[in-house]
Amino acid sequence: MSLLSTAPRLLVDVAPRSTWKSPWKRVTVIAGMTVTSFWLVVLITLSWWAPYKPLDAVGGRLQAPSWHHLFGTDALSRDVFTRTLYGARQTLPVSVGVIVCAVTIGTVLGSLAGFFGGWIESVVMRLVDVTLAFPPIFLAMAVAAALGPGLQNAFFAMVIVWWPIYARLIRGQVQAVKHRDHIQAAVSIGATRWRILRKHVLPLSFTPALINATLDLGQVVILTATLSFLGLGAKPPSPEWGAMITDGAQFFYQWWVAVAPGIAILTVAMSFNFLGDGLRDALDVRAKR
Amino acid sequence: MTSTSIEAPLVQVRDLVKEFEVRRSSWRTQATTLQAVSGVSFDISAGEALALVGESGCGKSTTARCVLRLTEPTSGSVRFDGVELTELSSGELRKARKRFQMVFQDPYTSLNPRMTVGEIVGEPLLVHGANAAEQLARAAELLEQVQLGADAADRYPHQFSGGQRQRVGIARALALSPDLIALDEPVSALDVSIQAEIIRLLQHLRDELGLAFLFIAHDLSVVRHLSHRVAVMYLGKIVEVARTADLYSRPAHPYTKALLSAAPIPDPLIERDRVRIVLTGDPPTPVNPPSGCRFRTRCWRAESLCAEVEPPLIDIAEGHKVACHFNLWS
Amino acid sequence: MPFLLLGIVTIAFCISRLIPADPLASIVGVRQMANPTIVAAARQKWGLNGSILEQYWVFLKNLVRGDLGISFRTRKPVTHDLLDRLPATLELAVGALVVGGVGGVALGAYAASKKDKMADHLSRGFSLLGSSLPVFWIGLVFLFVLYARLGWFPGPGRLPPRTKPPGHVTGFYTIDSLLDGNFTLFRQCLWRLVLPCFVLGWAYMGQLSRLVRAAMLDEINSDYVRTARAKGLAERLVMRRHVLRNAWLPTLTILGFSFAQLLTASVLTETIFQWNGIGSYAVQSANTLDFPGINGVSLFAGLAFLLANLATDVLYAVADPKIRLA
Amino acid sequence: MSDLTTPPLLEIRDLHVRFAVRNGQVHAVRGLDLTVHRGEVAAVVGESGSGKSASMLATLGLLDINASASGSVRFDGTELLGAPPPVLRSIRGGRIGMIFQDPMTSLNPVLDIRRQIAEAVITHRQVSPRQAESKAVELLEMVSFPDAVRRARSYPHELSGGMRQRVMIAMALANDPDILIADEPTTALDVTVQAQILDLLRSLRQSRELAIVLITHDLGVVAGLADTVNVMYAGRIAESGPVVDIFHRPQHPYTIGLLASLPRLDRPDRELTPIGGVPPRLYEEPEGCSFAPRCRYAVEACHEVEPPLERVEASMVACSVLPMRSRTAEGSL
Amino acid sequence: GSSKKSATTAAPTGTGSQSTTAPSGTTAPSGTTAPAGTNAPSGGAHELVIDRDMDINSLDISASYCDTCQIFNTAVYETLITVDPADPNKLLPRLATSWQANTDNTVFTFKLDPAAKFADGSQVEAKDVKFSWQRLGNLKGSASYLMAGMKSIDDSDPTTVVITFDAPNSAFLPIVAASYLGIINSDVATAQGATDAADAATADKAGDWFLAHSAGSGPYQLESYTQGDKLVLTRNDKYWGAKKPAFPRVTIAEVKDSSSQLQQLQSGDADISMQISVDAVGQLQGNADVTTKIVDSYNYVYIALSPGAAGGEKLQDVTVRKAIKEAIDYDGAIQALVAGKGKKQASPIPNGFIGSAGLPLPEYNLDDAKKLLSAAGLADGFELDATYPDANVYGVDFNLMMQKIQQDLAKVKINLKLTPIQFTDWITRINAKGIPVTAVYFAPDHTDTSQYIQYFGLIPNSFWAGSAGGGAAGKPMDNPKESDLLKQALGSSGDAKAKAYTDAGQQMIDDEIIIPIVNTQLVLASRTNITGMHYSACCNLDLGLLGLAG
Ligand SMILES: Nc1ncnc2c1ncn2[C@@H]1O[C@H](COP(=O)(O)OP(=O)(O)OP(=O)(O)O)[C@@H](O)[C@H]1O
Ligand SMILES: Nc1ncnc2c1ncn2[C@@H]1O[C@H](COP(=O)(O)OP(=O)(O)OP(=O)(O)O)[C@@H](O)[C@H]1O
Ligand SMILES: [Mg+2]
Ligand SMILES: [Mg+2]
Repeated sequence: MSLLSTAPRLLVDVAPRSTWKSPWKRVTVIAGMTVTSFWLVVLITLSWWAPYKPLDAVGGRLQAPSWHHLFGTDALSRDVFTRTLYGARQTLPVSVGVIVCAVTIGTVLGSLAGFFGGWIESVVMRLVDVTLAFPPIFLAMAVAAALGPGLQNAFFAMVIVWWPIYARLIRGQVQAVKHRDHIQAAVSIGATRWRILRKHVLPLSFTPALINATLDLGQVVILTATLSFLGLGAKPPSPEWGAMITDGAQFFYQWWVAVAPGIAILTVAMSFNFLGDGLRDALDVRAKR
Repeated sequence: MTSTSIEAPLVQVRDLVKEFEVRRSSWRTQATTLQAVSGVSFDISAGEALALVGESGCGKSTTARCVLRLTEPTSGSVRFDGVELTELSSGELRKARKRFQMVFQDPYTSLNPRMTVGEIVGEPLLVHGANAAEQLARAAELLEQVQLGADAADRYPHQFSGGQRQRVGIARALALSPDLIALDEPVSALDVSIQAEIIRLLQHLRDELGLAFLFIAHDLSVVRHLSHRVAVMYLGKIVEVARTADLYSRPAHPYTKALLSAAPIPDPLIERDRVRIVLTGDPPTPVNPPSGCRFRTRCWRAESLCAEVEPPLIDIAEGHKVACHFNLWS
Repeated sequence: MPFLLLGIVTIAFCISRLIPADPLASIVGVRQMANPTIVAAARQKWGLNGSILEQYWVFLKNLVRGDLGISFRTRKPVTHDLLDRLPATLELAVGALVVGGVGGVALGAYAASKKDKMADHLSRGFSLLGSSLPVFWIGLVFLFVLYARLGWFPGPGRLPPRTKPPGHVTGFYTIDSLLDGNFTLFRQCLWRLVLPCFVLGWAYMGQLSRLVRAAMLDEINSDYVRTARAKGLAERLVMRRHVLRNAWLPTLTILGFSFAQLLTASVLTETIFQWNGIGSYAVQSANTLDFPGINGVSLFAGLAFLLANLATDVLYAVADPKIRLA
Repeated sequence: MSDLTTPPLLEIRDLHVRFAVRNGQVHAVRGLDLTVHRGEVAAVVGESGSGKSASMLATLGLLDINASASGSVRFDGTELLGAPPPVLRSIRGGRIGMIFQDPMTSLNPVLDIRRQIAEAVITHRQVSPRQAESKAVELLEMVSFPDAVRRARSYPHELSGGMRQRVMIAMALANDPDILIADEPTTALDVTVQAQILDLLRSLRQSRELAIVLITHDLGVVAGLADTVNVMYAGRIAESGPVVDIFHRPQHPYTIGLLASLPRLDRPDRELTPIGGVPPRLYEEPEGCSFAPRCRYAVEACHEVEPPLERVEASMVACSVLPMRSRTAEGSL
Repeated sequence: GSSKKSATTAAPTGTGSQSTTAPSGTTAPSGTTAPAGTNAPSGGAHELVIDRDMDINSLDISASYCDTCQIFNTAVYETLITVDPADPNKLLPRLATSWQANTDNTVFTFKLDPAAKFADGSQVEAKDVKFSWQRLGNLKGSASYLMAGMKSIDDSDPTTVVITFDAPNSAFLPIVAASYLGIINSDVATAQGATDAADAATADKAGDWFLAHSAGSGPYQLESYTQGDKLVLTRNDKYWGAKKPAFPRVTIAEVKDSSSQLQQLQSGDADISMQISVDAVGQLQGNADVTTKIVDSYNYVYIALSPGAAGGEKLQDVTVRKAIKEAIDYDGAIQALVAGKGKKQASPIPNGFIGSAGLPLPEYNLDDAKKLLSAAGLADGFELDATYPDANVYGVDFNLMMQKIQQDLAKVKINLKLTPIQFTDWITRINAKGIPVTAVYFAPDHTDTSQYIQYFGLIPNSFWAGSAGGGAAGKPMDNPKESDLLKQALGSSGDAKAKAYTDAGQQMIDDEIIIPIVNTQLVLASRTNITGMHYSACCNLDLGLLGLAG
């Protein structure tokens, strides 16, 4: 219905956008960026300054936190703090990789489905529906179990879990963008469908996926840890955070073993959340739908 | 100006029908059909401006889109310069598109926000095989033509006002030097003070370039300034077609008359003394149109015949057609 | 929808058969795996002979009759096992849904009404915390602090260890204890639900409150809210009658999806809180390669997802007159 | 029609509205002066974004939370700006009714219309819900809502645009207000339906001695309904005066330009003269007259000093050049 | 036996017994024959709650094979003979009043106690014994091996059982004391579809029935079992034995982790917690309501080297295996894994079993290990696949253990690639192709040493002979001396038997296939008012002996 077509549009001539709405937003975005860069720096430079080696026995067994061992030591006398820092090398690349792959697959399939419709859409969306009907962890567990443990296989499992979300998102976006007049305009000048998809549809559909990807990064970090916690992720002795928590869970009264990796997950997940929120603001996309 | 020549008109539309499947809600699966355009026929000669007017939802845009085959018509024929458009393959159609272009109503959604104005205007050329240099030169030329200035090329749409954006849209439509441009309410989204600029630009283009226009509007006063002939649509059908001056001075269809009388005139002295025909009710929905004459439910002249027999569109004077059993001339 | 179920079942079946290990190992035990006659007999008995396609066909045929097979691990019909554990999981899930749903809506609405004030930031921070912490970690921390150290909350498990479960009517201990007229037991059961439900509901609460807040803010700026104010309505009424009622609609749409996430999280919560529900059944089935169990759980999860979606649709239809009367 | 000697019913003086946005603020209304008398139809016209809605919302305290208003708004002797919420609430919907541009989004989609109208009644009167509902049906009948009794339980989406606007009007008039503020009441409607609504407003105003503030950008509508016209430009009044004066003896270059750019049904051969240029950006504080950059008559001083609103003949005009003054005002159209 | 947990996620399970060689002084042991009176207070109305991470694979005694099953079987069924809790090498009468073996240990005769009655009041007769034992053998479950070599059972006299073996089997009397050889009421079981026929493995239909019912003569009866939740036993009010069961009801509650078990014990929610980890025990100090003791057990965890496994080629050289053995820091491992609460163990025969004494304990000798490796031309190190079950058994976390061993082996440049997998998967792999380095655990099924040679020795049909040789894909390893020694032992008794077992132990050390890492100790934790807490090698915890003080 074009009921509104005759209404003059509100010319929102606001100042050029560059920063975030509220001080809170600014604080969170800065916090997000700081923490993320902290982990990035840690990840890259760690080998040069880490207090200990992640696999070496140092100090005594299950020592409580002290100045020598900020977060104590574990049962094999390894420094928990050092291991937690090294954990970033496991978790972060995997999480980013999962999201990149999921977004790529989701974008390709979702945009094909949304743009061409017909049987392509049916097939893709059925696949999406079926995959989404599995609670993610069941699916990841099943896939990881089928492929065997290991971070690599957990990686595949998580990509399988995540791509449909993006496929659905992108498809929705593509369908929305598809009805914009500039697509019709592109058709009317005789552009091919590929060109339209590439130049006119995808660039406009991608923003929400990007924002979602940032927000989801935190969730992937958590799922990675979860799979490791269930024994389906990283193999020992790698200092993966979830695996460290599993170790720690056995030493319930030696609480420090599990605390540091938990905090690491928290900071990473939260900062990605902040970044995603900030990005959403910066790119000015509605939170909804 | 009107072409009454022997040669065939540029565009010949016959019995155009377009149906949409509408789903009532997401979880009920049965669909109903909605006939947005139900058997529309008209001609446009080369260089002629034909206006389609009518209330919201009467099928104007759909008609235009079907003519340009931006939507597939359900049935009917559209001949463009002797070529049956509805039968072209997609490849042929893409080539044929050079000759007919479209300008859209909403200057905000009709431009790709991620492309510069230069790219937008140059894209038609690119698609049809021009090289970069040609494209650049032509884009600059076109931007001058729509009075934007060539330096606009490097900027993005959001940096322009509505009127300026609409000029970009027009420049894009002109890029391939088409023979026909369909304009879907090109000024209705614009502020009054800016409307005039676009109307002037269009008038200018019409006279300078000799293009045929299919001009869609709901505002009768705008149409009057731009078109040679006017077709009035009501609920998917054309109820009256006539030369502009004829239609405004002597409307034959009660609906046309009501439409004219409802349009306010910005002059208090005149406006207060006008005799108005105020129609009752709203236009019915195309999902379930009235039998016989579709206007009869709101027509003050309707009789029982109107409910039974659909009035055909007949010539009542040279070039003046009306679809009414009891037209105002009789 | 039938297609979806078939898809789920098929994928579950495929995945379970993709697993490189031989499920017989869990049936015949390590000592007898080398004994071919025993292995063959067990294969026959548990329907693991024949090609994958044959097995799949048999599986489907049984499925149509509602027979999910016998669990390799518990040696009982999977349907029976699932139904047995369903009340535990539902009790937990409903509790979490209440915590997360009520908490999420309240928090979201509160945050929206205090937009950009300190209270807004705090409540958003709180909900964000919920979705940024791994459930299993929160569970451990809570158990350590609130149970082991402070003793404020009861420990894991559905019932105090020495208590007999209430008479079995529904399988929900809370309901059954009420039916028995045993209020002490009811209180105890409820009390034991608090920690796991909170742990499970927190992440959900975070997500929901965020959504509710966004939806509320959307609605607060909508034209009809302005109309309501223009009528002279008190702000309280505007919020309740106009804003919340509409913000509820977009919130509904994620409920179905969230339910699936609840199930996900319940796998971990049940493990941590020793809740003998479907989540722990899933983990155990996966760990022992109990094919019928794995398939059953997958089917259950898919079914739950579908039902949740259906329920969402129905709720939506009830709440939204546009759909109701269309 | 209106008695200009009695004290005005609504008097707005030097109203400023600012919206806080990401990087500063939008100064949307910049010292608006407006007077409405009892029983008078005062039109406010102006381009999109010129602050028409913002100023009326400020009057009723209905601005978004990122807005701040200053100045003075007196309604029947009461200062409304900064008034305590209960006072404002009793006036809103009680003595001032308001209808909005888009009748689709202005009605709550999940409540039926009878309830929404009844709500307006109950808020201001001690009546039972039942009474309120029958009153709602009465009101619907008053605005010629067809088949009001039966269709009172409809939901907004089941109604056409015109019907919805009637519901809005019924709601605004539920408590016999003194003023109806109509923010573009017909913009979203088809011409034939617009004619119906305008008819309705005309008859209501006659039967009830209702003052109407008619916000619109359609000068045709103004010509048919208004007694006085206030032309807004960039958050200020450019010119205000009796309707005939504005249309036939416009003084402000913007008014002149506006009228000259208007296509008219009755004058097909008239050349349209666009104003040219673009409206100013409201987050920049301009120096001098905000219309100066687009003004054909602007002199150097226009870019430096903001002209005050001064009486010129029957109108008030904010222009230091007054191009028409020297000429005969006759036949400017 | 090993890997009894048919397959579980395996949190710690602790079976074990009071060791003869290291009596750490458990509470006063009392068998059925032990003078009653002092420790026969009735539990009154008190219902006993035991916390345990259960690993039940079946409640059908003849099909069961798990640590918890041993507890259950012992409480519900009775064996003909039982082991003296104070001395695992001493046998005491139970259903049988007397027994004798012929000289070459091929024929055994048991006299049943005429007073013995099943819970339904019917007499325990020779036909029940025959039925139970034949069924155990024919069901082909994991415990069926206990009946290997049985030729016939004569039940012509209802009170006399005569069982004949193909070959000498001096281990049989201790085996009779194993919980799996408990006696089922054959009439009841047959009525439920049980059979002892040769085709019992497929024909027997009573498995499901046994999940909810029991048919034994023991002090308790099965009330209900909810997998993953609890196992509930009720008192057998008609128990025929001298020591009447003390508690009207015994609940074994599934409580997986050590910390919860500890909490519940502290709060009195549980009377006994069976798997409190050594790292948590400190929390109980100073709590007068709880009694804890750390005692020796026969349980141990070990790593196994399989030269025949795919990828295990480097291990074919016995010096390499020896080097690996010497490169492991046992004391460090015991410290890291169980906080020092464990012992080193020389051979697969656990400390305290006949044949374990006098064997050399493994030594950590890094230099020698390096030397051995250079001699083998592997001074630059190599890589080995170490796939092991992701389990935590007897308080030892395998992940931790393997990481420790990985750390140690890294010092001789051997790179262990660790892959924890699910138990089922592990079983599949070890049987199919073997695994170069893996970790497993073992608890005894009975008190005779023969089980260790049968399982670990490189003799025909031994599990490790096959797996170390590469599973089904390879060729079993063979050390004929061990077969001879086993035969010798089964055919003899007394010192000769002990000597044979010791020699076999030395052989197994020299094989360098099985490397025991730690012989774990157990935390015995119960409320102080619980009496009769003790562990036995054959049957874990004997519920019938428990009582309530005061
Ligand atoms: N894609 C579509 N699917 C379903 N119905 C459609 C679709 N496009 C248009 N319609 C319906 O077809 C009818 C005619 O629509 P159309 O857009 O052609 O009207 P219009 O005359 O251009 O109206 P307006 O002046 O509001 O632009 C309307 O009832 C509309 O709801
Ligand atoms: N909530 C808001 N936040 C920021 N700017 C706003 C807000 N509401 C309105 N504005 C700005 O205030 C200015 C005036 O808006 P207003 O709605 O009063 O214009 P109007 O004259 O009613 O226009 P229209 O004819 O389009 O309705 C516009 O520039 C608009 O962008
Ligand atoms: Mg249209
Ligand atoms: Mg407005």
